[in-house]
Amino acid sequence: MGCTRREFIKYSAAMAALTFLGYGCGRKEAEATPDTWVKGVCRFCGTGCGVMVGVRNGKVAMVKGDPNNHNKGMLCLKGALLASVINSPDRLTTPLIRKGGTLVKATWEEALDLTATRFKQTLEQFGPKAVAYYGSGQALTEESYLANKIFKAGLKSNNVDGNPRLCMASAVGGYVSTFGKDEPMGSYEDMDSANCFFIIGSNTSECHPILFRRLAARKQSDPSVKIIVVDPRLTNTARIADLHLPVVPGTDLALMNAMAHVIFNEELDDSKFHGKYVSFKAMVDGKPVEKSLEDYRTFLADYTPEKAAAICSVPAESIVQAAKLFANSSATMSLWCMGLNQRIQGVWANNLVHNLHLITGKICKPGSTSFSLTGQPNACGGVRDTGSLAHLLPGGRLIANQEHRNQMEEIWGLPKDSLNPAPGLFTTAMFAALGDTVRAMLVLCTNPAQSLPNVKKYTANLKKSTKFLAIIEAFADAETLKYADVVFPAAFWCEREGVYGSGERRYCLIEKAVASPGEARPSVNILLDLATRMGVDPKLIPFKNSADIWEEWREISAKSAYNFKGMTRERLRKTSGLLWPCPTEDHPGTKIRYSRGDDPMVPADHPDKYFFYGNPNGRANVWLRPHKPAAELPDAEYPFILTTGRVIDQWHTGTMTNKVPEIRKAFPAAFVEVNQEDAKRLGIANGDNVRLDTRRGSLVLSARVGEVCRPGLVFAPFYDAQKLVNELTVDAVDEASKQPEFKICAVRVSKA
Amino acid sequence: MAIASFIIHTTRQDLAGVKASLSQRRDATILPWESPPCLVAVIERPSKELERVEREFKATPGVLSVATAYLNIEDELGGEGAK
Amino acid sequence: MTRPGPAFWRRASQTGVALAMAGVPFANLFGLHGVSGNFLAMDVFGLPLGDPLAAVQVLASAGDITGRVALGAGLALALALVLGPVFCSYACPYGLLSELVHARSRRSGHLMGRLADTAVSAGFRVRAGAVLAGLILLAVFGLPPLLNLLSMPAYYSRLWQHVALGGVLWPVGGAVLMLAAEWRLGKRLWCGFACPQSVLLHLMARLNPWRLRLVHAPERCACAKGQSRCVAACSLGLDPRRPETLPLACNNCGDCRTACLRPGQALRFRLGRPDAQNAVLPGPEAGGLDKRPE
Amino acid sequence: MIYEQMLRPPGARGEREFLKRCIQCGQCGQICPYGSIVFEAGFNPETFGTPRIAPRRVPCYLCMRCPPVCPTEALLPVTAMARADMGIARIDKSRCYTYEGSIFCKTCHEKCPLRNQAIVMEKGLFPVITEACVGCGVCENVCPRKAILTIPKARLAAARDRWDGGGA
Repeated sequence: MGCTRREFIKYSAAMAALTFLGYGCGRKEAEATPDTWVKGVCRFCGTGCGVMVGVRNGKVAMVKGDPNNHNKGMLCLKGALLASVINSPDRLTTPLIRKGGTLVKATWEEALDLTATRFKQTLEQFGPKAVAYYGSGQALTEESYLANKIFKAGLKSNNVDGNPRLCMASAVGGYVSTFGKDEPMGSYEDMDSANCFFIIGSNTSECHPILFRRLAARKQSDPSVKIIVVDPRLTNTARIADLHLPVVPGTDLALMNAMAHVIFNEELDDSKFHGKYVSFKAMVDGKPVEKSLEDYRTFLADYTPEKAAAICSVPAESIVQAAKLFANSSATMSLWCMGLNQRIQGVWANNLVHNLHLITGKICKPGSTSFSLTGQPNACGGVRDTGSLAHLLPGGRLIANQEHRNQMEEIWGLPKDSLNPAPGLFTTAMFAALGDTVRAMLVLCTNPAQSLPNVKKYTANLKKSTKFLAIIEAFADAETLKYADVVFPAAFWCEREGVYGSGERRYCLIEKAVASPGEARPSVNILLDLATRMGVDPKLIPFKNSADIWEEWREISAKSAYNFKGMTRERLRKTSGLLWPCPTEDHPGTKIRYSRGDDPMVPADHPDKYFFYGNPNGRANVWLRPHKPAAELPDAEYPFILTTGRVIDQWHTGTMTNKVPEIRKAFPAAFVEVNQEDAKRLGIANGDNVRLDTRRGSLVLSARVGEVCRPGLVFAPFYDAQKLVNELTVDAVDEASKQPEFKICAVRVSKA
Repeated sequence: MAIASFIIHTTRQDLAGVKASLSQRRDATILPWESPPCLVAVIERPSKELERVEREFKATPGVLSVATAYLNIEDELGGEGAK
Repeated sequence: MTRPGPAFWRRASQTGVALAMAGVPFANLFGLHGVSGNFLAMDVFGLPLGDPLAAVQVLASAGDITGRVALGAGLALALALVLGPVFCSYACPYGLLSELVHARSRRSGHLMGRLADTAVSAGFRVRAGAVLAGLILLAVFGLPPLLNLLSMPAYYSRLWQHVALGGVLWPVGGAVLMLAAEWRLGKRLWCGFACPQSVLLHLMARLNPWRLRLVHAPERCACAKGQSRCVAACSLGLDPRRPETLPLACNNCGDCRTACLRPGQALRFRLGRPDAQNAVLPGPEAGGLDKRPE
Repeated sequence: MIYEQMLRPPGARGEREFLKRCIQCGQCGQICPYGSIVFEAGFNPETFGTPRIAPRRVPCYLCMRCPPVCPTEALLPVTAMARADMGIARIDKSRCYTYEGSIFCKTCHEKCPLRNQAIVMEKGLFPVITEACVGCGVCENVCPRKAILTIPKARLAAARDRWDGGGA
């Protein structure tokens, strides 16, 4: 006890009085009243909170929440302090060219010419396979669409990938394999009517604080709301849970199969729903094969709660309880994020979440939905929907599918069968080939030299002289700058106009609020200039600005299930975001997909209430996915599991959040979280330096000892450029989604 | 016993003097404050006497005004509060 | 090249201690915690050492004391019990500075010469009185160890702590002023008339009749009349030939003995009682403690 | 101002007892790996040279290395964070972003060395400082709104000590 109760009251009494006096704060900070407020979207996570940017004297003075957006005026600290990011003195203001090993200032002409020449030479010498584009879930939709078109249609190179491959490729794989179409069917609004939350592999409280707040408020307003959290760490999310299952990392497939087992065993399944809307499938010899409900039940017979309990190292009763809570509630919402996606069984794990919803019929109803949270502000809208990945074409089309290629050729006005039919290189393959088969690369709005797994392996390629790397970047201290040959200074966030698409299919327009510093330009214009100089057919890129690109992309969307033709620029300007499908200008947007009456893509006279139109038979797939362990399991030499992630105030590689003094002060350096029992055994005290060794590298971090990590697990955040945790992570990828397994690798922990 | 806190306003010149005289009290914790010149007093007394304490504060030479900032009488209620 | 004499070794010891105490806070900054603390209390590889007066103050004020502090103070007192207040002459950095200042001032031809016995005993009375009064006040009012504020060696070591850890140490200004005054007057004022820390050490030494002491053999005195190398050598202005007042101020530094080595070796260190027969000292050939150097 | 009463290192006795025992040897500051402990400089002879922590500069991270090195046990030799007993932090709810209601901030909770004991997120929504708070000042240090103040234990616990407020 810090003090007695009476002392505590006395402190309170003193504090109450001191509060009136405005102790210690000196003056209240001068309330800078902005001249104008400009609507936009937060630059950080995939929640996509609406913001209002307060502009004063042509500078961003402050940022507050947009009361009309889903966040109802609420922001987390990162978002609220965005002004320090955009006004940072570390912004790039002129193009840079590497001369004699160092980056020196150059003119736009020099930088553009050099880049275009190098790309043209590479194309002539090595063909389209030797050029690549590495994009980002933080780029505007227009930027991603344009880059995708320039490379795939203009340069005939399918080497178009982006950091969403590291972030939600498995979620895409999960949605597509189960429902035939990508993106969640529900919206954030489901949180207000759900009675049970199944949160697996997501530390919502730190990574999506505003959604967590909504969820916590829901629980507070209705005590009958139950929260199940599956997470090997006792995160703040897990602390408000009614049931926390601290499973051994990488055992969630067994867990969810066991939950399905219990659901059938207890007759909690919705046979009316799965009898009508679900088909059962399994992969046999690499091909999908139809299965029956009986096959599924036979498959599940192997996953008794007791057996799963042994695998997951949680009590069997907890698994039964979780299954019952899930199935008995009136509306269940599942939330997951990198804990499921960044895994070599990422797609499968996603399938199994969908399975639970499909067998209980808790899907496509208010509050009942399987909802994948996303980490970047425009991964959904910008990259997934525009198909800016190596195997995709816009609107959910596949490169490998000739029909899809032909559709896009027609839309883009290209000769039939002129698109490159071979899917390009996905992220890790692309960087592995850099300097070898890939000779010229353009990186937009991301920091791969810090965010790639097993990063030393790839930075070795980035150092090669046989590669040419041009990057479009806003900040001078991004790790990737160390390897760039040409750097283009980009306009940041609300310095240009464009659309962000958040995790709930909501498209919002970020309006231009301020001018960009120095010679920085919008990335759209940089891409257009480069394309023109590279000799891309001018008819393919008849754009002047992002609004032109949006018009084209909007028209194209009408020819897919991602129809948002009704979202004109003017409408986006007026509203605080719209959810697609939104086929006409008077359509209000769609909260629930695949449901007659809600989803405009389901005909009003469709015989059934639900219609999973993404699949040819109109049914969603329940996949029989057996349990498989992670790529690298702990052994005698490396007995611990290392998992990586984020902390609340820092975001991703920290190039933005580290510009905020308050955040830099609170979260200066990376640390490693160690379980207290492990720490005791290893003689590690709080604050001690701890050495982490994996097969790929080693790192010394200061220890944070506590009960957060389960025994045998250590956690480290990846925001610190001085301590690249990704030098330790493993780069094994999911067979289907090609997403790397950041979340699990074997590590040795010792006192440094 | 109740616990209460008071803000006692004074002038810059009198601050030290008021602090000195209030510090004589055995029932009060005094926290001086420079800007605005005032003191915070945390008092532990039966609530019946608080009115008198406040008058005493007001009567202290150099004191301009006294305001109550916090009052907790939870412990006095004892069983009564529940009835 | 002659071998270094006793004066050299004493200077080496003083300088070594001063340098070590300056280095300790910086070593600590680099994670080396083998030695830490200052002259008020320190820890040398697990062995506590400390200012006995600081310990006594805590005892007087708080009524109890930890074993560690008692041991640290005890060790310091035990040293004084056997060898006299050699801390002052071999370790104290203020003593070093004061001696150096005194040496400069003497060459500048300032006031010098022997202090009267009365002055010596008055100096001691002032110091002892201050300590006694301080301790009584501390005990009665439960005051913090205020006499630490008068510890010159502590300020020396605290100065380096403050340099290493950041902060200001204004009393250093006081120490500088004191040194300036000593230079001006040519008298080691602080050590002779003010330092409360040395009082306990002197008292301790007096308690032990068998302590190390300086004895004078008048029959060997070789100085001409009116000339007294030993008195001139004593930076504290004592007369080593007069044993009555010596224990009140003498730090057993041995400067007088060194000065007397060449002319007659009338002064010697001796462990034991100042008995009458000791007035005639055994020569070195008879196995006296004092080995004749060179 | 408010720091007139000093935030003492972990394990410190009540202010009066602490001052009686502290002999200003500086060992607590020398062992501190974070530079959290500074020595009082002012002109008050009673407190001169005694160790204190200024949380807005560097707070105490509760590594608990200093209490055992104190030779006089002015700092009681406690090693458990929960027993550091330095003071208590209070949130000014009128300034706190989260209580204000437009920004969801919980940096204090995240950085609290006694996370989920000393600062809990009530219902997952609001940071609340409990009686388990030991007053290390980390939350005061990281609060982006400067809405937290650490009140030293000495301030109230030793209300009737003659040494209370002695530094005016």
